[in-house]
Amino acid sequence: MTGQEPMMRVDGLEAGYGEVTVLWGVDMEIERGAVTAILGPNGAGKTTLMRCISGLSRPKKGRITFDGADVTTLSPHHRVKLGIVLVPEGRRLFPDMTVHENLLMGAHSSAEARAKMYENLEMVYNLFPVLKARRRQLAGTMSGGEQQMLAIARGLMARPKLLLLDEPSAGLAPKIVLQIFDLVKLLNKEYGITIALTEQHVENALRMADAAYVMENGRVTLSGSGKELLSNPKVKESYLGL
Amino acid sequence: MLTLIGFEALAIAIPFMGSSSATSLFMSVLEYMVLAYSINLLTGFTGYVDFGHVVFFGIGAYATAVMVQSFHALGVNPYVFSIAGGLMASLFALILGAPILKIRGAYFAIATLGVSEAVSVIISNTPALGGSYGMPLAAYVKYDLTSAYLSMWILLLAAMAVTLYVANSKFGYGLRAIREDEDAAEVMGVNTRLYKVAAYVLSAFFAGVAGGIFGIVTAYIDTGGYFSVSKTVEMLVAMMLGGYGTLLGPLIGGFVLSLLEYTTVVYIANLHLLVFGVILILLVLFLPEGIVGVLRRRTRLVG
Amino acid sequence: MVWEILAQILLNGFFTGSIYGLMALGLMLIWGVLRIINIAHGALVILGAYAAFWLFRLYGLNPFYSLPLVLLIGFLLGLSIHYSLVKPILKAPELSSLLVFFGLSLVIVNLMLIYWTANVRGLPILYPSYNVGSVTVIGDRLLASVTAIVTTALLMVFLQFTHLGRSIRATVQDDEAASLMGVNVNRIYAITMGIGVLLASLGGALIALTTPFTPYTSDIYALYAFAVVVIGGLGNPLGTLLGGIIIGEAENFTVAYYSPGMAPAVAFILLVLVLALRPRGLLSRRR
Amino acid sequence: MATGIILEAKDVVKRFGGLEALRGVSVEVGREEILGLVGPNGSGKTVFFNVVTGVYKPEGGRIIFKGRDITGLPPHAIARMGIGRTFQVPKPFSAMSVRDNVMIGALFGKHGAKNPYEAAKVVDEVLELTGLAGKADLQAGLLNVPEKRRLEMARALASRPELLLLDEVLAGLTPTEIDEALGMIRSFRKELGLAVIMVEHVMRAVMNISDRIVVFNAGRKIAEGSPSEVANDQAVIEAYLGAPITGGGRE
Amino acid sequence: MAWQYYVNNVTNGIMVNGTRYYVQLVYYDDQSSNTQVTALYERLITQDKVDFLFTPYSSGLGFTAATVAASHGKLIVATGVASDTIWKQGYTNVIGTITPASKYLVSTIDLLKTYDPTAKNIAIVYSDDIFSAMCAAGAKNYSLQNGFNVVYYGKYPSTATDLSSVLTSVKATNPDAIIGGGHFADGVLLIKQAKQLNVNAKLFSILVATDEPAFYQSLGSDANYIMGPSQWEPDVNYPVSYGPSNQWFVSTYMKMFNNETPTYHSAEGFAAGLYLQAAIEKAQSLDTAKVRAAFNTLSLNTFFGPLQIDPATGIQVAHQMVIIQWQNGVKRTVWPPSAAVANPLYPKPPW
Repeated sequence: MTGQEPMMRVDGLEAGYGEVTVLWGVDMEIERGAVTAILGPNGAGKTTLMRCISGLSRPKKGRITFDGADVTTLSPHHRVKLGIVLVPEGRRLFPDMTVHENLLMGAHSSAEARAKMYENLEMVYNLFPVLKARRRQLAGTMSGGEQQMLAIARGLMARPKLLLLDEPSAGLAPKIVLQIFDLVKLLNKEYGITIALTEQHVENALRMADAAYVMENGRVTLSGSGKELLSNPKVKESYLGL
Repeated sequence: MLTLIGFEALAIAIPFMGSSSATSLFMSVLEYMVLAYSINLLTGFTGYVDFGHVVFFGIGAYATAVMVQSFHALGVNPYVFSIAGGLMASLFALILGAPILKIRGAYFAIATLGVSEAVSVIISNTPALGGSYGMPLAAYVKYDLTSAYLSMWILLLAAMAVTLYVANSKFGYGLRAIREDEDAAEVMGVNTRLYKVAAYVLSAFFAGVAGGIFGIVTAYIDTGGYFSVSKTVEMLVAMMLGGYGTLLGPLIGGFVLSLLEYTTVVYIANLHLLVFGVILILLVLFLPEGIVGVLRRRTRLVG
Repeated sequence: MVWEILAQILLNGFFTGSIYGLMALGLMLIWGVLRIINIAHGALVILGAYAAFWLFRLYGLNPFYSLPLVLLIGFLLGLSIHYSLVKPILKAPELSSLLVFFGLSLVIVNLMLIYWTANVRGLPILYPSYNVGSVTVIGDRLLASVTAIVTTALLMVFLQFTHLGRSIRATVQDDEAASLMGVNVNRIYAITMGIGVLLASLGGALIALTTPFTPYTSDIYALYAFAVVVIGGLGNPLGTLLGGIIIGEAENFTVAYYSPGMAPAVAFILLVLVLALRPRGLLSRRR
Repeated sequence: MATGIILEAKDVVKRFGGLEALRGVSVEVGREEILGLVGPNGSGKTVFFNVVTGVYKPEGGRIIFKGRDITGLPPHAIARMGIGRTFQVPKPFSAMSVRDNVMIGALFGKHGAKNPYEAAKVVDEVLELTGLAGKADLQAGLLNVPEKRRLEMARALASRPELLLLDEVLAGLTPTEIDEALGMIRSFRKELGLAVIMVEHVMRAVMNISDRIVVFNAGRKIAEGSPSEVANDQAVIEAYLGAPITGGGRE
Repeated sequence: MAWQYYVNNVTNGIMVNGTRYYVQLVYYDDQSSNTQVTALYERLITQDKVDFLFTPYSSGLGFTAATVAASHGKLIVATGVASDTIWKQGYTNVIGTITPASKYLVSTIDLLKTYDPTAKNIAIVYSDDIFSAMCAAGAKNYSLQNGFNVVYYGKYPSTATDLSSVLTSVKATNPDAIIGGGHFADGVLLIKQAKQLNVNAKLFSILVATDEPAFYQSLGSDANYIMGPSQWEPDVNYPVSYGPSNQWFVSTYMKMFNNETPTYHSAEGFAAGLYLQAAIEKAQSLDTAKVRAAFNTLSLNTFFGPLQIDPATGIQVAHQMVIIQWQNGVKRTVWPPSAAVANPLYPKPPW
């Protein structure tokens, strides 16, 4: 935003599963301190991009740099230590563990997170009182909204510098979706966490985002600030194919 | 193919050239081949790993022994009774098949192991089948290596013919579809349950007849010898070594493995199973497709 | 008299069963976490029995004193098995791991035969029996049983309350999510193999204490361990212990009230029945 | 073009534990019709396919195919009555050749051939139609994505279906490949006279090819009509773009 | 192997019609598998062209070996094969060296009858395999014939790792004697758990296991008082009219094999060779039929004890089991009186 080096840079990323290529040369920059929205219809490659950034998938080509360092080949547990934390699509909690245990899993991701474990727990429980009330409940038995809260809280326990949220509002009731959006704003503004998220609620996401990318068929087709894209009719087209 | 026919002609001629030592050696070569074909019909084509396949060998032997004891007075060649052994094994597979073939993957392997152990224990507690004493047959049958050898040849040719038929028939296509992806096969119209049971019944038959023939040759049957887990493993390794789900894999694998076993038993006694274990590990790590797979890949690269 | 025999048989079944349970714990752990069925488990158990036996025979060490050394050897052996055999086949089809471990089992058993012969080994009675009324409590078996229960409890505590234990559980539930939480999944697999073989050695040490053995005994323990895990289910050590006790009791009652010869069939019939009722495996509950 | 109804799903309900994946949906497909089935992730499209093909048994409702109630029949029986399908994630029999894959379709579908020799003609025809003839002897696992998608279709077509269910056959294809695939699907209808249901996310394509579109959201049918009707339906736009949620907020 | 040494170096071959024949042993590892046994015996007969055969060490495999030998008209001298049934199959070519299974436990019952006329109740527990089952059946018959009550008669699996409930049932019958067993591991287990469960009897006689030094090593002093039948013992003292003395055999064997004391299996092997040697010398021929005929009338007193077969079947009829007992850590022959070096300690005190 201010011309400084972006926190994360993705150059010419090609990736897929087996012989299936899903991303065809994606370039992207995630600015420090900003909220970046990654939009696009299902199957556009957003989740694959998130997996590559977090290290779950290995790209076939291209480079990913974080804070100036090349992280392309690092495994996920190394990236977590650097501060790249993904809250994956579908939440991916540990269903047979309690809420508290799920949070503890996040707390041991790095030496720093471990040192500040109790501080973090307090922060997270303040942020999500419902989790505190249910700390002994098995994660798998909670409602979708609560599970999403827990997934984000678990990610926060790892003290992220860059928090990646993959479809955080998928399958949730409108009221909960609003809460999630408020939360994203709060984490960004009050706690200064850089956030990149993929979303299906296009309008809300664009209103909130500092920058946005629209993907289609594994390529970035549009990019710009949230406001610019909000008024761009091509966004609607890319969804409905008109 | 020509060399193969030459080899077969040579092998068939062996009992008529008077060396019963060579005949008996080839008996065990044939045993390996037939058993590899037998387990190949199930495991090779459908991917269901049968860790208790020896149960059919054992049941075939026991059923044959009962037939021999009951009907030896008829004066027919006793090896004919081994067919009854095969049918009994098939019947058992038919009854067992429906419930056990619902079990998938490694659980199927463990369940079949459990079945073969349980059957073995039950037989050794059944006085009518000799119980702990086993069933000696020497009083009823003459030792007749030539008949045994010819029977094994007929059985091997039958197993090869059936495998050849299966490999090129609708049935075989269905089985291979099950191996690749059972759910997709079902959705594409393969009656997976029927097909699996049919393969099980068919493969049981060959193991059963082989058990019957060997029961007569060895003239004594007990659960220790005829239900041993290591026999199942020999079948699996022979099949794997040759290349599973192929037409010639069991032939090659059975041949190589039985000669290997014979050589180790005769020349490096006591080390034979150790050598087997090492081969098994190396095979999986470095040659998972077996000899036929490697040959096929070679030819593809060349062609 | 009838009641006293009944009590004695219940107790016999409990002791035997808890040893079965302990012996199967390592198999359950490796099965549950790595999704690998370690057919060589029985051979590893007997290897542990030999370790305890030789330390007693050569240095006069009571198996409980030599335990730390036996466990350490087991753990290191597990790690080396992981890096040499398991890692290359983690993503391979099930048949591969079944066959590799069968090969390993043949290698271990035959090496034991070559170096230590087929002679029966066993420790003399180290702890006396007690009489409670007319029921006899076998000292060695009581201690073994207590060890089994304590070990099961310790394993549960470890899995429940330590970060390493939680990481193992997390890896089972979702290995990708675990790696996103900073868990090095490969290391978890290696450690699990280590603990699994360590538990096998512990089972072996108790077998040395209670039962004579030879290298050939491996197969029997492998089969029993399968049956225990299938009946007790994956994922919970307590289930495994209970699975063992169920088999122990069923067997001992078969011996006393039906036919001793049929006893081994009981475990296998239970095994097949459980699988036939839950054909998609033990974790079919989820999805 | 719709000369009568070939498939009729009435009030289909499917639950997984507490989760209701289909909450009573009714869908009709005409003969030789191409029906687009769209909706966000998790709206129940693939579950619907699985219920129609017999993979799942529905808790409620009926599936009528060519006037016969096929609810609860095993998948292989339904396949043999003339319903073919592809899978969202291609499930080729990877170790087998392309020809053998198609062969399985030809052997086990409607009027399944008795043996591979009899089926060979159908197989050749289908390989030709789907442009896979040149790759017939290749191992299916070695195909690239567009080819795998085509193989999925070829396998289904070889079973001579009257109704073809296509589950995201365009996913991961480039625009050129998508156009090729659409041409192919049109030619299936023209030459083989079959009806098609397409589950698809590539909206441009669905809008382009479908005679009619049905929209699912959260296990319910929320809209139905011509492509242009559906595209201007407020409920559909909300389901896709997410309604601009206002008001409410946190307590 | 000791026998080969004896013939070739001590008696300087076997003289047959003025020609000296030397012995060459050919042997293979049978892997305890029936199908291997067929191939290996065929190999011995037709490829290695041996003149005479010995059986493998197992009753089950013995059937197979005997069948192969019969088909080639070869004599096979049985050693390690004890099941009576092998002599009921109509073979005439199988020469028994050792006491058959049905008589294994008979001398134990004689001993009991002699030392304790008041003893009435016998419990028989045995392992589930052909040899042990046959021993147990013989013991049961003989006990009943001699007026004992068989209060428990049951088998356990040969792979058993726990016999506590079997022994609990045995204990409830309050027997005077517990006899049976099977092989090594289960024999040790039987005694160990009998002590642990405080199962008492005045006499324990256990097959096979008791003979091994490992029996004492595994049980320590709990092995004391335990008896067991044996085909032969290093300390037996039979009058010898043919072949080497017992002392020669034991010391030669120990010289050849690392100072290991021979077990009765080794003695059986040597005795079988010696028996064959005597028959060949008597027949003055290597011809199978002539040697077989020589066996019919051969009656020997060897270091192994008396040897004589039933001419019709070939089963051994003269040789008898001795009974050993562990006394203060030493294995002593206590029965029959003709071979005994010590008196049995009877009754066994409670544990």
